[in-house]
Amino acid sequence: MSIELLIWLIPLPPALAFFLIVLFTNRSKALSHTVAVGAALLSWLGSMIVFMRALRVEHLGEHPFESSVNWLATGDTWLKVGVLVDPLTAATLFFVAWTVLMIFIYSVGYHNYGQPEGEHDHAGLPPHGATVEAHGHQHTVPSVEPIYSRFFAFIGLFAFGMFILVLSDNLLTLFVGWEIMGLCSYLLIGFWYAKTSARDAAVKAFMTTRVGDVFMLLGIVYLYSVTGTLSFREIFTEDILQTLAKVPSGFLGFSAAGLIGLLLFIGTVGKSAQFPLHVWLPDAMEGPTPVSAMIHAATMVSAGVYAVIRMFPLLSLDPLTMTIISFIGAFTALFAATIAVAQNDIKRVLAYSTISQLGYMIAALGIGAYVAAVFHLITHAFFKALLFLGSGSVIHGMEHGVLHTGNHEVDPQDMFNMGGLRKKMPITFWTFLIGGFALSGFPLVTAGFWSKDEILADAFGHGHWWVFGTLAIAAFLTAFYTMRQITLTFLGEPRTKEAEHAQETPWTMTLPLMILSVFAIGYGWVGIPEHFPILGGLVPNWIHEFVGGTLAEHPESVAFNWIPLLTSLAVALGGLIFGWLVYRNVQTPAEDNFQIPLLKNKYYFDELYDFLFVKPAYWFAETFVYKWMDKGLIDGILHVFDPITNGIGSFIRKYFDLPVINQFFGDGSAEVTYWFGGKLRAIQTGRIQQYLMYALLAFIAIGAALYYFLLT
Amino acid sequence: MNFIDTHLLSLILFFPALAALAMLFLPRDKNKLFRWFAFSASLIPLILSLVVWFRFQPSQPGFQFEETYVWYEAIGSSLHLGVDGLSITMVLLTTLLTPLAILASFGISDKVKAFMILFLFLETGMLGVFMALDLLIFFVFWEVGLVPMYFIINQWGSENRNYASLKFMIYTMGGSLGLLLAIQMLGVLFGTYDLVTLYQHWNTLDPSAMLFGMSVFQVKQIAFWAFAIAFAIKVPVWPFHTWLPDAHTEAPTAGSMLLAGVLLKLGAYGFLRLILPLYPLEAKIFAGALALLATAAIVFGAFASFAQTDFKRLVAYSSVNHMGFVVLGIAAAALASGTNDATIALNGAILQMFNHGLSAAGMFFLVGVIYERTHTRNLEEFGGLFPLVPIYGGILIFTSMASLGLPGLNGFISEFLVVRGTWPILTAYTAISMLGLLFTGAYILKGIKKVLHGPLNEHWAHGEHKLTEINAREILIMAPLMLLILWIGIYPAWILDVINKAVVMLF
Amino acid sequence: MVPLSWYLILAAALFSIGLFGALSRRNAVAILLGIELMLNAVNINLAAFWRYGNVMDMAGQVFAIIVFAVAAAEVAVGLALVISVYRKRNTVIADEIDLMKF
Amino acid sequence: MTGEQIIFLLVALFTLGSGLMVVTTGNLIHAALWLVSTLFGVAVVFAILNAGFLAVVQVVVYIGAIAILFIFAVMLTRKDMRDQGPQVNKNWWIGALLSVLTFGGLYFLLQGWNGLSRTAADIPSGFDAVAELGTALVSPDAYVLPFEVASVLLVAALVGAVYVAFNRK
Repeated sequence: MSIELLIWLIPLPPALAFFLIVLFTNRSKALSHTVAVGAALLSWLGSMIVFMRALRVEHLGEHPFESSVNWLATGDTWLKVGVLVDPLTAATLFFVAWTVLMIFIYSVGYHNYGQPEGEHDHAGLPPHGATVEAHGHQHTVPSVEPIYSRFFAFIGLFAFGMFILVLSDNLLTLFVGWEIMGLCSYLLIGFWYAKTSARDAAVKAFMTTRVGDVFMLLGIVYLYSVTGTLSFREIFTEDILQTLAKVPSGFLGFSAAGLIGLLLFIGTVGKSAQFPLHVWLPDAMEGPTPVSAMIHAATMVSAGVYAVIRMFPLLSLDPLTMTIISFIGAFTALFAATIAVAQNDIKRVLAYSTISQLGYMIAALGIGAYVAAVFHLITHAFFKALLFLGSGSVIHGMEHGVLHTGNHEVDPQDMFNMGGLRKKMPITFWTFLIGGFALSGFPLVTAGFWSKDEILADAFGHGHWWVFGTLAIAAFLTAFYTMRQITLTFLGEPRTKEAEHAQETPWTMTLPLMILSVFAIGYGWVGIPEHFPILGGLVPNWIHEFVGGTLAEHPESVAFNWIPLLTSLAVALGGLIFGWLVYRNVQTPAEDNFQIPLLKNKYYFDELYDFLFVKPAYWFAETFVYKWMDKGLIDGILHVFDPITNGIGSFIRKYFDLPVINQFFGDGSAEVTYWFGGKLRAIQTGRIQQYLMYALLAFIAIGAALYYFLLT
Repeated sequence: MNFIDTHLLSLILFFPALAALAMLFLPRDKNKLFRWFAFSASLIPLILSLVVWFRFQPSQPGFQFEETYVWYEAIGSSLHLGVDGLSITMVLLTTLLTPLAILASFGISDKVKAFMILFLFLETGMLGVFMALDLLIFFVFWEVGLVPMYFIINQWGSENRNYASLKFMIYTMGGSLGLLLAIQMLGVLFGTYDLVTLYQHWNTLDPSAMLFGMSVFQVKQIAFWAFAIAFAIKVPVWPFHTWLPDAHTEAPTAGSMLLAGVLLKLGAYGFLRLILPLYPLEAKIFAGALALLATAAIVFGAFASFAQTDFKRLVAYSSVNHMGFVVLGIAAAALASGTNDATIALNGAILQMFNHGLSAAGMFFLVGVIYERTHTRNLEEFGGLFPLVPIYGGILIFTSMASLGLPGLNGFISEFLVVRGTWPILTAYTAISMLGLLFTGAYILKGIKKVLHGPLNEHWAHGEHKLTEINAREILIMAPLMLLILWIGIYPAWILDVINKAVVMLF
Repeated sequence: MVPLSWYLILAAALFSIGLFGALSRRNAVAILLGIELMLNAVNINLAAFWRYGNVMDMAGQVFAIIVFAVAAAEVAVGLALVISVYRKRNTVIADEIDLMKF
Repeated sequence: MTGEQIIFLLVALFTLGSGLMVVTTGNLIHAALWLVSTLFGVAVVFAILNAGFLAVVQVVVYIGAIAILFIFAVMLTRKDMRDQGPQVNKNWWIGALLSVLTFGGLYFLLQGWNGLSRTAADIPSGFDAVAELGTALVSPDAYVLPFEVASVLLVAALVGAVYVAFNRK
């Protein structure tokens, strides 16, 4: 099998799994998840083969694996679509395949989503509650979605979208995968669709990302119009890039490249939940936990960053665009971190931390730190997937406790209901700790440290002082809230009975956690800067060499400097210690000094958007467009024709038809005839001879008249 | 076989009408017979048009399968039929949707015979417009399609059907009036109604000549607007669109399917077949206005759809929104005819016509399915139906996503092409129309949200109101639509190639 | 030789007499008798015109023959009617058979 | 005044006189008999006109069949023969007036016609009027069609008469 064919085949198994499950195996739970995991395994296998092959190719950047087919006829030419594996793709494919596979396996363990199965949970039953018996109690649980298979179908499609996105050689199919994931996130966030909150979160996620998508579509279209191609390899040639940089766009002094870049970047803002389109991501926690991991770590939000990385040669052409990108990234990093500090829901903290970390990557790109962004994207994918799956494991364990006590008032996701779980769930604790330390950038041993450090070093090295400062503060906050989370969840003593009865989760859930934690530690070592004291040079800086090869000009690694390193060490360790100090004794939310309403309510963005966009949109649609314009104005004008024509009609009827036509001509002639008839009927005697006489008289008279008038 | 070979188009065109006449002689009150008879009668044109499709040579310029018969010699009108890449797709769409619509109306038990006869006549009317190469014939079929639809709405519609059918009829007739006059004018000027001849004569008219006491320029402008308004009403372009929600909402399911699936395409087809070739200059002058109206249709259509509480009305307004893209593409092509951008825009517009035919018909059918069971279209009365009807829900989401323009399904391809084509030509309008695209998502999601998602409305869960799952016949109707939606979405080249070649040769 | 006018005048006179009979007699049978006279008058004319016109053209005689046939038919049907009416209404007075009036 | 003219005048007077008796006599049997004599007079007129076949048919068909039929009819409706009321209706004078007017009108019209005093040409020798008539009646280029129609008429009359007069009791 040629490598190109294999690349084409990588995305297919999950898509096939989707159709198989939807069409055939949906009645069988075991078969469905087997199909899905099997598909993920196949894709993983293919990805690994491709990755290994890619490693062996020298100068993969110049000679990537590629293959394309005709897709859209456009006049004399065709828009081609195809696959491309260059170093960036290979690196992304690696982490995507791993995380996807882990999440799939984990999902099987997450079986029934922490709810016990009840006898009422049959397919087709409305999911509005089932009574189950577990641990000697009768429980009414918010019903388990009976269509278990659906979940695996959706995540299969989701994985398909991600593989498409990563492997595509052009913006259009990238966008296709992008949108397929959007659909899947919509379906999965709204997985428990019977819950109003889940339903609304799904719509919110879809609509918010669609705002970005619409701009991105414009960007694609603009790019396509100017260059006549959407293929990355064709766009990123010197000629086209130079033209793009020179052509003015006629919009606020942007060059064409700048405006295209900005439009594409807005798509990323939506997809990767950057400020100001970040509002959907925390709400997306309504979905099942594996989905949260899928969306937040492995696939969807990464896709946004991946797209920006992919388009980096184009984006970097316009300094203004780059400034905007770095500003938004840095701002989001800090902004989301501050919100995360005040959240009590274990998954929400992670959600905001995701936004914040994505801001890091975006900011890194904005300052031109290409490799650092890729590095952080990959490490983040691993440790954030680990954290999400770990939090899912925690929730799963907590729900076990909830079922044990039967007290459904207790929210199994609220960190203040936990505490002391390290003894109950040791594997979860240790893996979560690894993930959390990686997120915080715990020095030297965690992957997060190396990637984050590289971003800070880049920011410092290129003189972006304010970016450096902002990110450093954000890093401190990250370490702080991570420690807060770990402390509240695992350390101390159980604060509730439910926490006391929490249980370790089955192996299908813990195994992915362990595998991911290996990456959360080990993946950092592939990107240790060469000039790093002591460690530098022990392991080659593979990530820099490999991923850097994607770009035409191999990026220079920044010179080593102690200031960013020390800052990095300080903020990470400082945050962790400070977090532990503050929270080790906190027992209730009231004792938490960081529960500031402004942060707690996410700076009131939901309310603001509701007031600024949602309500006006409803008003505009319902009142202005429909009621006033369509029903009022247009139909109003139309309905004026009715009385006018009716008026003319009835006027003519009243003053002409009725008196003149009907009464005078119509009824009049009838009356005259009737009168004459009445007079004349006397001659109708019924006597044949009289008739004969009349006829004869008339004959003679007419004959005489004819003779008189004609013949004489 | 030779007869069939040489008379393919007229067979496709008149077979439904003949079948309808034959139906008159069927015994009374045999509803099952009527249904199957009409269904099988509508399959024949489908098979024949597939034959035409496969024998069609996309690379060959001009019209193919041409047939000419004497019709009205005294005024120079003949029954001239023919197809090119533009009309063949529309013919295929019509012959595909009609059997499905007939299959969809198997549930009708009232005056079945009349209903089926009207449907078959309707098919002839629609096909005639797409095949006609003679202006008068074009107009005749244009009107022929109108009458059955009026009765279908008026006799089998829901509560407000009188208002809706009258509005539909008067609106369309109002447009046809100018169209007829303009056609007459062309006929009087050149002594022929033959399109192929007119294409040549009309544009080589001496610009300094005086016609009817006016300059050629003025005459052409007047005729242009007469054509344009007639087609704009049919499409419909904002602000001529208000007949559409009423008619679509009140029509029976199958009626809505064809109304949205094919009848709207007649207007767009008119733009492509008559206005662009006959009035290139005028179209260029007024393209800006047309684009403005199209953008208004896209944006306001989306918003109005979003504002609905009636499921069917929501879908109806989505047609305004989607057809806006068709007109936008046409406007762009008119403004910059001959350029590659214009070709792409037209490709998109024509493909959008086809795609909208599939997805809108599907959507209306799905609304009909649920309406048949619940007897309500009010979104507020649904809610959480997904667990009751998982298959239906899946199909609804699939079709909705096609309508939304999800990449991977057909709607995206055509919308992308339209936007790509219009962007360099009408940048501002394209950018504004994105607002409509955004709200396309909003109303589609609103529909899904209100019908399938959320807490279950217990009313439909038990007893006599218990909602039943979509049945095999209904799945059979959706299956070809969904297959095509997916097929075009994944690999559009098979149809786009035909369209593209036609567009390159025509414009 | 007898001039043509004599025959014509004879026919006219016979016709007028028949006409008077048809118009004035009360008895339906008598009316039919008057009609017979009128038919004979016509026959005289036909024969006279044959004789005084082209003798080779037999049209006059042929039509006279046909008039015979018509007369026979007329009498047969007429008398049958009279008898039928007589059976039903017990009268043959024309004035009394006046059902078809206003 | 030639002999022929004298004969003609006598016959004419006889015919007209009989005709008058037909329409004026009170007794219907008498009227029918007077009709016979009128018809006989007409037959003589035919004979004078050299229309021998017509004369024979007149005697055979008219007198022999039609007149007899009348007499039967009169006898079948016999009750009225004994009616002593007037045999003419009360409008008889109008009838008389109209008859006179008709005769006057015809006479007046004849006066203005120039062919009135035409005399008959001699019958060509060897001309067989009866044979000619026969040929004319059955010849396809002459009068076979009217002849056939007449026969159909007779059949129809026959059937009709039977049907109308048929006594269903």
